[in-house]
Amino acid sequence: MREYSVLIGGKAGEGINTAGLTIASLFDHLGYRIYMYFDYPSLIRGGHNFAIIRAAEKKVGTHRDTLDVVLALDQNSIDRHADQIRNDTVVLYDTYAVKRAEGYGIPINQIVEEEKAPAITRNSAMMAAFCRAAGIDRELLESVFRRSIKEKYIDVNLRVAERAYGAIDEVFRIPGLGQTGLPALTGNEAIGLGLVRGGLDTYIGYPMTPTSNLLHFLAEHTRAFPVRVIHPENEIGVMLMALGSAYAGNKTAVGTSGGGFCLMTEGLSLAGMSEMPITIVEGQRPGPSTGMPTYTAQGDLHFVLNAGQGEFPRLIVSPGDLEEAYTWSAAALMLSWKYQIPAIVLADKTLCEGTFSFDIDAAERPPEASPYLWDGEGEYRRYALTDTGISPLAFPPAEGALIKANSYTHDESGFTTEDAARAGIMQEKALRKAAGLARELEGYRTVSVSGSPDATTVVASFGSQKGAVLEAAEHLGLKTARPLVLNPFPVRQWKEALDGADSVICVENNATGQLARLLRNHGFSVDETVLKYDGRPFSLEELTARLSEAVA
Amino acid sequence: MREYSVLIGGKAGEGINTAGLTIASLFDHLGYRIYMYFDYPSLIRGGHNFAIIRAAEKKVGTHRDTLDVVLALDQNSIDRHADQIRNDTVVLYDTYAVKRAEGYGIPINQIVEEEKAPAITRNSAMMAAFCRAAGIDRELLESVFRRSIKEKYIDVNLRVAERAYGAIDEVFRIPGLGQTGLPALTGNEAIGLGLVRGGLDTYIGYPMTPTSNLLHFLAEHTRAFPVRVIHPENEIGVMLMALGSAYAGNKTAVGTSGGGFCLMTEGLSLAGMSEMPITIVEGQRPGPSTGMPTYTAQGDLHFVLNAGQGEFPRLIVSPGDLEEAYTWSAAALMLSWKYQIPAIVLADKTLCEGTFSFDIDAAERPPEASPYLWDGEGEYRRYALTDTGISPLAFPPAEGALIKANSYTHDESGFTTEDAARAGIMQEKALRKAAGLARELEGYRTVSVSGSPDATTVVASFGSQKGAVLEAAEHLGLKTARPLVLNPFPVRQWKEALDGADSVICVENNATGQLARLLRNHGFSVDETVLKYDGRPFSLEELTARLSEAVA
Amino acid sequence: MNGSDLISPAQNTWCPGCGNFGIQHMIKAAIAEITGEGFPRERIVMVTGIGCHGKIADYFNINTYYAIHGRAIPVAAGIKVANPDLKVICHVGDGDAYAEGLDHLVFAAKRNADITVIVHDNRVYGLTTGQYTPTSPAGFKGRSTPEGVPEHPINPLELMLASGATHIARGYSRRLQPMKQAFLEGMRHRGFSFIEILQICATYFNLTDYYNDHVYDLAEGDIDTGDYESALATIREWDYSADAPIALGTFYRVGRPTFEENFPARKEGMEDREGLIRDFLQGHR
Amino acid sequence: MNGSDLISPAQNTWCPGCGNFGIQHMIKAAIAEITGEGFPRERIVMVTGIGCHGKIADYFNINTYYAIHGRAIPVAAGIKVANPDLKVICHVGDGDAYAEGLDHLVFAAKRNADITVIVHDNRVYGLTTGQYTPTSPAGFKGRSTPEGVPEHPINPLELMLASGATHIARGYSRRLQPMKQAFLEGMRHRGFSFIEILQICATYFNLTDYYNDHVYDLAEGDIDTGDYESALATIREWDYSADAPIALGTFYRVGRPTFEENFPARKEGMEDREGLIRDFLQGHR
Ligand SMILES: Cc1ncc(C[n+]2csc(CCOP(=O)(O)OP(=O)(O)O)c2C)c(N)n1
Ligand SMILES: Cc1ncc(C[n+]2csc(CCOP(=O)(O)OP(=O)(O)O)c2C)c(N)n1
Ligand code: SF4
Ligand code: SF4
Ligand SMILES: [Mg+2]
Ligand SMILES: [Mg+2]
Repeated sequence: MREYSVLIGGKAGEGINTAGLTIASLFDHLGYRIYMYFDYPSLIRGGHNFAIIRAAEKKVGTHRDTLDVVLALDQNSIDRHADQIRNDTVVLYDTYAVKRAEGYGIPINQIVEEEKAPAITRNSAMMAAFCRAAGIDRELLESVFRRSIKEKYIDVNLRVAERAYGAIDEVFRIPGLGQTGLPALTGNEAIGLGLVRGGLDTYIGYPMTPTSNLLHFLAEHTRAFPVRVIHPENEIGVMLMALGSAYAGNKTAVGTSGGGFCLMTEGLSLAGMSEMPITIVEGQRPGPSTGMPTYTAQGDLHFVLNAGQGEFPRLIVSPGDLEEAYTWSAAALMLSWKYQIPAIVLADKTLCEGTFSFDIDAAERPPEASPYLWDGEGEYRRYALTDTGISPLAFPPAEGALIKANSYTHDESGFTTEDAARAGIMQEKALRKAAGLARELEGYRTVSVSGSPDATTVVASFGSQKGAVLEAAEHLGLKTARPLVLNPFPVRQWKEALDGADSVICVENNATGQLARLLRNHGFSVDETVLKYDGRPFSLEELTARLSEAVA
Repeated sequence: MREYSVLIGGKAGEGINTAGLTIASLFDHLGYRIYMYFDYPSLIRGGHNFAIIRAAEKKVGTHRDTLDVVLALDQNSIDRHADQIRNDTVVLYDTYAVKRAEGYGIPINQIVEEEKAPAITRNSAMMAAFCRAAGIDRELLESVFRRSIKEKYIDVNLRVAERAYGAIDEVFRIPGLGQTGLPALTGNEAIGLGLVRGGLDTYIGYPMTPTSNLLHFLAEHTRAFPVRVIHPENEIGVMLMALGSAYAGNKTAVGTSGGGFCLMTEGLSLAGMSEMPITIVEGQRPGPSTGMPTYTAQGDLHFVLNAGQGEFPRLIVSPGDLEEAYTWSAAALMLSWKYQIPAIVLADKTLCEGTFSFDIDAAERPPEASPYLWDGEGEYRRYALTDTGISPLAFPPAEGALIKANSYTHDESGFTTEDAARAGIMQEKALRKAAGLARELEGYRTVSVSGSPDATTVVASFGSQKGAVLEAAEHLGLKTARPLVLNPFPVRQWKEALDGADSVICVENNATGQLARLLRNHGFSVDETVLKYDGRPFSLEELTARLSEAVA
Repeated sequence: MNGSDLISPAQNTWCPGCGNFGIQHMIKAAIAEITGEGFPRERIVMVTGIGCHGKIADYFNINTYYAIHGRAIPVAAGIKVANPDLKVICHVGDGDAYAEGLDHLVFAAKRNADITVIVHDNRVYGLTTGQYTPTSPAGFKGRSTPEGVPEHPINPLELMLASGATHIARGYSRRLQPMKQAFLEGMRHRGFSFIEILQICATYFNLTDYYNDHVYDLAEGDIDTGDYESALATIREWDYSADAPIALGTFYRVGRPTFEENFPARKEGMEDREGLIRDFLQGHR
Repeated sequence: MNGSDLISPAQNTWCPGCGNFGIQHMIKAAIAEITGEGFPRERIVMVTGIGCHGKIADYFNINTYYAIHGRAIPVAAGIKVANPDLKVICHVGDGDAYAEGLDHLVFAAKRNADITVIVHDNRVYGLTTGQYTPTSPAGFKGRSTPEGVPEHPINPLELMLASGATHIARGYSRRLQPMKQAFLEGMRHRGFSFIEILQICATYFNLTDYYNDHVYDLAEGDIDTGDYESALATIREWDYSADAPIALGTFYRVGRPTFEENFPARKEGMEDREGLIRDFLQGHR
């Protein structure tokens, strides 16, 4: 497979993310599928940011440690990545900001100064130098610039680019592949589109990395999509406002990370008792507590599985790439309405803020689950007992209907009760909904299997590990299995996935092996865990090495 | 075993709880061990309250369905308990409030009116009638009244009692046992005493059933014990104030139920990251959400096990009676300080609000764990790396020491870091603390075993199930095993407890078998669950029947 | 129409003498009046907190969301923004709205959410058996403060004025008709209306005599309800602790755009969601 | 003593031009002054929220608790009540203290907790890249409100006055010496002191020119700081949205017993805890 890995690095505020996306866009136009990992500390200016863009013939979902090209806007881009730079890595650097480097120096600062251009255009210069070095047409660069840069800044950027283009010669040539391109989106954007697809009316959020950009994305597109976006005082307000919104019939989602999710747990339990549909996007990051806000982790699995006092059914989906994020966010929203339960889209920084080529046609169609609506006949009872445990929904105003939602244990009409028998019956209603949801999910592919079908070692993972695990397992000839739904756990499909396996290795971005624990919960054994808990996702090389060790 | 079960029932506001406690006190003075179950809906006046006092020669911790005596201050006390009243049950009732009953009518209303006594004295009349019917000396009643009734009300109560005493003849005779009595306390009180024993400096709480009375108890006794009690604006304030208090060196505990615990989860995670010792009393009640506030459940086990984002060690203890509540609340507080971790005392309404004879001499001595304090030598580093993972503590003011607590991932000195390697090291520090705690707990009896040692069926339970399970298993010749510590789970001791068992039945007050799930987590199989999820604890008869069914 | 069919068959479990009865009676009368005028009953939603006050949800044959302690207000705001055609009344307690969830009250006022918040201010936690609340007077002996609360109470009306509430009123649970007027005014006010009712708690804090001695009704001209300073001066006459005359009536009332107006009604022609998404993706490369 | 040893070696990562530098500089100067006067440095504790402002915890060689978003104030109050000998300074953001955790701010004021709260009010969420906060002016285009915030800001000083704060002041991050004075006054005030700093956010909301044009220092006699009405009138001159003169200085200052005084110091002779418990049990039957 033809592929390239390009790193661009500089300081926060120097537009590294934008530059990375521009490079991704260039590759896209050349027919490559891309994945971009963006690494940044929690600060606004300074520090060291870098993006690694991996472009390949086929879909990829992880970065490599070994780099083909390094574009260094600061010295850290060389120094901190020394072991990723091989002899044949093409290194371009700004001769002013970078003092110690081997490769091709570009007098970027000088160009920018001479052109009286703002400092932020340094990255345009670097991209132009990259294009020239990689044999990419300047017309393509220009057209990409014209799409991504605001009208009033375009000229100065092109001027600077032109100069930098001339400051270096072609070093190698990235060939076009002739494939049709695909839009590059972040996980947040794919989740947002999935929610829209599932019927989202209202999104309510309080900023928190890594889902702030989901809030921003939807807020920016309230004209493109029929969605209302609200940013209230805090996550408690978010969650409770969302439940009110759902009560009034709006399909509502919220987004946060672990710390904000803590504040939503009381509302989550209220959703459980009052049977209010709600979808929560939980983007994990390293904890405990504030932890490392801009880095990644999968440390909240059992928290979301068990959050909220008391026992109530919930759906938890765990997409591993954009297509799954799209499909399962839509599914989460729709199923939450069908079963009147909370649904959680469990993601993490790697997925939320990673950029991937998105192929909507490759995404599975989400199940078209619709809410059961009251037919208007007879007396309305919000919590009417049915075989499925699902009570028909009505929203105010509904003439003749009394719509009583309740956080207390209640009777069918929604009036408070403390009667022992009725309490038991209502708890069983909840259990029936859980069982029905589990049965319905049997009809979908909720466990994804790949790799060598006959391998006896299965690599299990969830969520954003997908990209790295799939490739590493392929290299090593192993089989992989991944639950797309974490709750209700797809026991039968997992059993099938494990058919013929005699050893299971869990790959996780946490310190205690939370997927392994979940599998053991359900009676499956796990032989080994390969864990990473330093806030960084596995690179392909690192995972391959760790896995081959584990297999040995 | 000689034993009696007495039910007293009436309306909320009629002092049923107090009357029950007075009856318990009478039995205590006669040398009986007592247990009292108090059942009341969430309202202030009216409705139906009842207390069942069980008095026996030996320690008991559960109520019976079959009653020896019924004291009915309202019609509900007869009607709702019809199937608990046998032919030989002695029924005393107020002839005014109760229209349909068989037994001994006492003209209580008339007496109270004639004596121009307040309505609340009706229960004093009923107790006097009970004493006479049961052959209990009026002197004993008077002395018990004098201890429990305020000086200024004593005369009118004695007048009323005197009249009621004369309104019935002796029906049977409860003999004195000649044993020394024991004080009757609630679980809340025993937990409070345990915390005091463990070194409590400050208790912070926001009212929530079933732990409000822990707040009240400690608030009332700030002169008897060196404890400061604070009731802030909400549970978030509670938890964060408590962490500040701990930072300044105060041994601090908080109390709540599931809904309030939700609001503490973000602070819990902060305790994890900043390594701040804190003890949380979580009194479970039926959820989800507001549920049935004054009833009981064990539905929050996995929530407390997994609450808070990220991964950090925690201690969870699960006492089953007062002696365990005392010992393990003290232990929780001390161990939380030794390991600088959050500790949770997981209780429920049955334990918190149940009244039991408390034998402090029968309580195991809590481990005398002390915090590691800084020796004042060299540079102070709040998160210094050690073999145990435990860093020596210092509190401001400490001359020459910089005491930096931090919610971010941090270095040894407490400065924020986002460095991958350091993040990993700090996560491993936390894992070492968890391992050390698990090792230390190996030295204590953390699994309690009882019943027939050779039985091959083991009844597993946790917390307040103790009383019912122990007796039921004894009847049925089964063995019982109960973890006193739920996390870190005492794997080795559990294995030993299960030695020779070929079937395990979990008895739980929840709908999904949460202990069973925890056991499976740790690789233990569970064959059957006996669950009750209607807000009521098992009675001895009910559990015996359900267990013998499960065994068959 | 006297509104008797508005009352549900659920058993009422408030204590005899509880001020909640008066509140219930008058909100019923107010609802009967607006429905009598043709406002459809099904367009009314009542949201409550948890506490004795919250039980009012069970007592009405009206759409209700019996929410959680301290968090009724964001639920109410969420309902209203989702469907601005609804009339949303929010019954909360003083522990509920002034302690547990104070921030939501302030923000509802700041945003001018078009909901009516009725605080059953009995100045005690009733349902949890008698602890002090933010409006309990200094020295109050509650179960968590057996030696008397040392703190000074807040004046919630003052706080609401500072938070941007556009309608501020106070009633007293034993003054029935003025309460009804207050409820009607609040429900008719476009924007956030805050109505605090001094509610008798017969069991844990019976201030009947105190209130009877101290309350007076604001008369026409006593106050300029459009004027901040005028409102504030009267609001500050009584500080919830010291002896002083206690004004009842409307203190403040101004017009301001509501929160819900920020979200224009749903767009037409946006049913084909997959189409919208594909359009978006088309424009995205 | 110039306080340079108060600054830690941690790398400072605020943006160039950020107003936090000025705040840092002046709190350092204020601390240097009180330690220079003999107040032991180890008796100072700084508690911070999460946001750009919170980074100040890392930048000081001082005891710190770098807490969580919105919840620094109860941590600070808990420290102070546990050890009233400590001087507790609490640095919070506007998103932090006015949105996420507003209730704690109000209650710290109500209780008169003897802590000094310094709000870095840049009127934007800095660290999460530029969303509106409760003090952003109407119309502010943040990342969550690309079409402009429709809500009116709160005036935090007004809210604090209504909440019972006993010391209220305002500074501006480019007026260094007055800021230092404000910090010193706040730290020396016995009781709750609230100091709001209008802080420049160079990246997301640079109001330097606006503030330079509008601020003025309160002069001796401009205001009677012991008088509520006088304070309020000046506080209300500027509503955080419309153009108006912006007063800097101390607005209000009164004496009131502090929260910590409610908890008498620990009793002597209570070391034998098991003995105390046995005594209690003895008396309990
Ligand atoms: C998060 C949470 N904390 C505590 C409680 C327990 N609780 C129920 S009602 C109540 C107090 C109610 O006081 P108030 O709001 O004044 O209502 P009132 O009973 O006086 O009408 C409390 C603390 C709860 N349900 N939820
Ligand atoms: C519970 C929670 N919600 C959200 C966040 C994300 N967060 C971190 S800082 C911040 C905003 C900070 O704004 P402000 O308090 O004004 O501080 P500034 O950065 O402007 O100094 C937010 C929302 C968080 N850390 N915790
Ligand atoms: S406790 Fe007070 S508020 Fe509650 S119902 Fe009784 S009188 Fe009313
Ligand atoms: S984003 Fe604003 S507040 Fe934050 S460091 Fe930069 S200039 Fe300062
Ligand atoms: Mg109240
Ligand atoms: Mg800010």
